[in-house]
Amino acid sequence: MIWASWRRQRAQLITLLGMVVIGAGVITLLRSNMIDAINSSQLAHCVTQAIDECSAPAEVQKAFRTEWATPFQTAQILIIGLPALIGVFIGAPLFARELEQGTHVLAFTQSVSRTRWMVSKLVVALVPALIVLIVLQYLVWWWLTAAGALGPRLNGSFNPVNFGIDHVSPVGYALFAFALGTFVGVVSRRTLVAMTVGLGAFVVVRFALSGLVNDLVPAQRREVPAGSDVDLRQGGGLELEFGWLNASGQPIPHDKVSALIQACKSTPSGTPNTQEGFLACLPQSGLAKKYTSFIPESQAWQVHLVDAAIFGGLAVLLLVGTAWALRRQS
Amino acid sequence: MNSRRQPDQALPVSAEGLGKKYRRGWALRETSLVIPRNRIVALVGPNGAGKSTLMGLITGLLRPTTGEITVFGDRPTGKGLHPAVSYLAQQKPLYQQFTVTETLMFGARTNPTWDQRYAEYLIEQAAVPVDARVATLSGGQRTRVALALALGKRPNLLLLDEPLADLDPLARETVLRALITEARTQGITVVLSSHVLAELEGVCDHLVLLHKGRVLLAGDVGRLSADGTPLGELALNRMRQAAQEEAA
Amino acid sequence: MNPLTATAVGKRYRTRWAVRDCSFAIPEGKVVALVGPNGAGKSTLLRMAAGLVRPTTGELRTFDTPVNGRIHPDVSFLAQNRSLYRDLTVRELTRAVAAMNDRWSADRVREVLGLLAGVDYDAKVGTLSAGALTQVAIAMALGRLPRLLLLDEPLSDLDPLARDETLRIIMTEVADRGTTVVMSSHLLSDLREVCDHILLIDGGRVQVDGDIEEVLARHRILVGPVAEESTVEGTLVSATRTERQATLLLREARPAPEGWAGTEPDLESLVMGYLRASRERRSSA
Amino acid sequence: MLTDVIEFRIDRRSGVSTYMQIVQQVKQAMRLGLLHPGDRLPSAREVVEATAVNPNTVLKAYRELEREGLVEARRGLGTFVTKSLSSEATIGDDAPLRQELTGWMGRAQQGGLLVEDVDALYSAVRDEHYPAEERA
Repeated sequence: MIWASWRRQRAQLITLLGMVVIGAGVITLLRSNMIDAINSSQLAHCVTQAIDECSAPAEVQKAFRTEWATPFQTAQILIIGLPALIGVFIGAPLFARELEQGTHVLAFTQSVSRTRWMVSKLVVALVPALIVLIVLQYLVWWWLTAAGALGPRLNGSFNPVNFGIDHVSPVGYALFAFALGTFVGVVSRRTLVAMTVGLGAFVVVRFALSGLVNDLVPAQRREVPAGSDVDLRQGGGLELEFGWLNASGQPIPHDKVSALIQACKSTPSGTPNTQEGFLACLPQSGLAKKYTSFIPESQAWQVHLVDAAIFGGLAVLLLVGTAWALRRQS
Repeated sequence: MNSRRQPDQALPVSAEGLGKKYRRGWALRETSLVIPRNRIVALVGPNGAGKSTLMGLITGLLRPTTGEITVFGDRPTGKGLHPAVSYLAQQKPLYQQFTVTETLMFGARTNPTWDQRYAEYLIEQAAVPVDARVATLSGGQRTRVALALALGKRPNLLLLDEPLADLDPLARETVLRALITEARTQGITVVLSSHVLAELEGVCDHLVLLHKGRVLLAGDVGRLSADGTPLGELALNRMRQAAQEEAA
Repeated sequence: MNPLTATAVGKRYRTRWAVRDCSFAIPEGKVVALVGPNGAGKSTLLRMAAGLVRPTTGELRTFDTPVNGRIHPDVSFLAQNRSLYRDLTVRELTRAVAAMNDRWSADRVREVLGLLAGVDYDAKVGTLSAGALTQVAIAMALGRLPRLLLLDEPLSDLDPLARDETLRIIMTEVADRGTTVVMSSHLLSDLREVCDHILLIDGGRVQVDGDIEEVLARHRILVGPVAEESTVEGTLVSATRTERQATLLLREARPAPEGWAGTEPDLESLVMGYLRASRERRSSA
Repeated sequence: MLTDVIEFRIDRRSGVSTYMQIVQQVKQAMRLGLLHPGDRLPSAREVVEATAVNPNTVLKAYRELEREGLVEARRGLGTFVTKSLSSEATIGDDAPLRQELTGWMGRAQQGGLLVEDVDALYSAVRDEHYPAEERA
């Protein structure tokens, strides 16, 4: 049974293998070229250090970034797009093509159960796709890490693009896209419909649910007195909420806050206020404290896990739906 | 070219040394044959014998690799069907979402020689509801609509590729009878291919038997089976013989 | 134990009943001709027996086991569209189908494919002619060593030689293993030699069910003057009339009255008579 | 291994049922001395391989022949001819009755009789000599 599924998926699997081989070659080459470029421009120490501590001339840094922006973006888009491609080209046709051509009848009239048939097809299609995704994701990570602060990593883990290509998130998206493709395929019984509808639905759901994860991870809260000039978001992280509290610790509505801040920007006489005057004015107007709730950079892995769990859970539901639809398929 | 102006004087089909080669090999080889006027021709042979290729060459959908073919004295150009020829492909391609009336309208728009009255008459004869969608018609009815579309053009030569496949026995008989009536009364030459020789018995008066791209047997049925051998048996025996010769 | 029984089986697609209130029992070892007009529900019936379609009402049993969305291990089905993996070679297809079966006879498949004139094991299934495609599909069906063989239009799109070959393969199977065969076909001339049981359905209902010889013996074709049609006794199935002459197909006919010639119908005229009746019913409905 | 002694030819257009054709052809072969007692009739499978008819029909025909006491089915071995229908009068090309008929036929042909005439003449004379029930 596995052999039969493998034989039918052979062309796709060979394509995937080709992608990995080419991807690995290209990325390795790009990475070594990039390291050469970093060394020859004497930017090596800027890789590990924060941007303001990098002593290299600004124009050298800028030149490097400009030169490498496109390759970096391409690699990121590849990993962002790969789940969608898996859904469209592997998930959607998997059953739709059989139903469309009527070849499911062949399998359904042999002694294997429909469930076993489905599982073997799923496994043969999905496992190699996931392996390819993980390998490419790792290669891209390996390359981007070598660029460090000179590359897209500078934007932090919570940058939407960085988040989408890190940790287990791509696997979650791929599972979801794949399951969505198969489900739409079984329900519509049309390959082309499954491919287009599956892609559309994936894109919509992927972005609609991208914010959801932030509410599901415990955030940290930090408060500082209004007068102090401390940066609330130390070392990046994802800010979820920011606002002002009054003396009794109640949040103050945003429109009121902006009115009060506006008022403090000028002295009672109408001249622009000094920085000290401004800071002193704030507690007097009732703006006692600033607060923020955020997810620190160090907790990014939790966010990834929850994110993957959401999409993985949806994938499982869709696969159950696929199995159900196949069982009552005629 | 005199014959161009007077198609009535020329033979419906005349082929000389006709051959067609695809990448996979010869589909038709050194075929020389003549189809006389006002005949009902059975084009028979096993799958892959070259029946569809021959039809394609007659319609001009295919270009010959070797030899020459003329249809009413003209050489098929490959640019379109000869105005005097109608062709009904095996799948009976019709627009599923069209109603019967719309299908006839389509025929009228695409054929300069369209005879709407005649087409409507054929539909009426077939008792097909004119406002029904093609998709909802039965196999037999669909064939009748396709036939009306092909005949509405008022052809002198009608080519039918497996017109009776997937029809039930009664529908076969009815379609065949309608076809013969029209061919006889309108003086149309009909070439029809079929696997089922038994049903062509007594219908066709001319036989072309193809096998592996060659003509095994061609000619007037009365002459071919002068000893009263049924057409089907005649063809089957000849085909068996060819297969045996090949094996030997 | 009957290989196939149907009890009040019905199948509705949206608003249309493809099969309705269909009951019959196929005796073991018979070769059954499943005939009827286009759209009579023959394919639906076979697909239901193969577990591909669930009946809306009633129940189908194969070897006394209800068909419940799953084909019985002793049943093989040949689908009308032949449903084979066309991108595989014949050899690969054989291997793939073998892998999907618990019981499989590679020898049987090789034997059946060997009967084919020069089938190339390394040819892609999709490149085979329609005849070879059907024969490969039948070989796959026989590889399961079935005791009931369901064939949906096994002879359509076969040329005469291939039809003869195909029927020979099927009949050899019957001779060797006593397999029960149910086959739907429009080609009555080919069914006559090979079938011994007829199941004629129309509008999804069983019209005729029984041993062909017995069924034929129960019917009479009477030819006589139109004006004296009322003198004929028996159940009229259908009739064709010219100005003067009437040809009647009758069930349970009494001896022909004076002036009428009576003969036993052959299979073809019997089926045609019922099809004619069906068309009249439909056009009057 | 036994080789086939006779081969059945099924005429699909004769209107005679397949099983009757087999019965008649066996009897015919026995009359003409082509089948002798002890000969094995082709098995159902052999017939099927040659002519694509239903094996049940073949078996039914053999049962009918067995009922008439002409053949005998031996379990696992096949069906064997047990009786002889041929006689001195019918066997071989030089049987006296046959030679007489050959002579008659030659004269008929010389006399310009058509096939239909010969058939009509033959059946008329036959019907005079053989009662109707025997002919059926």
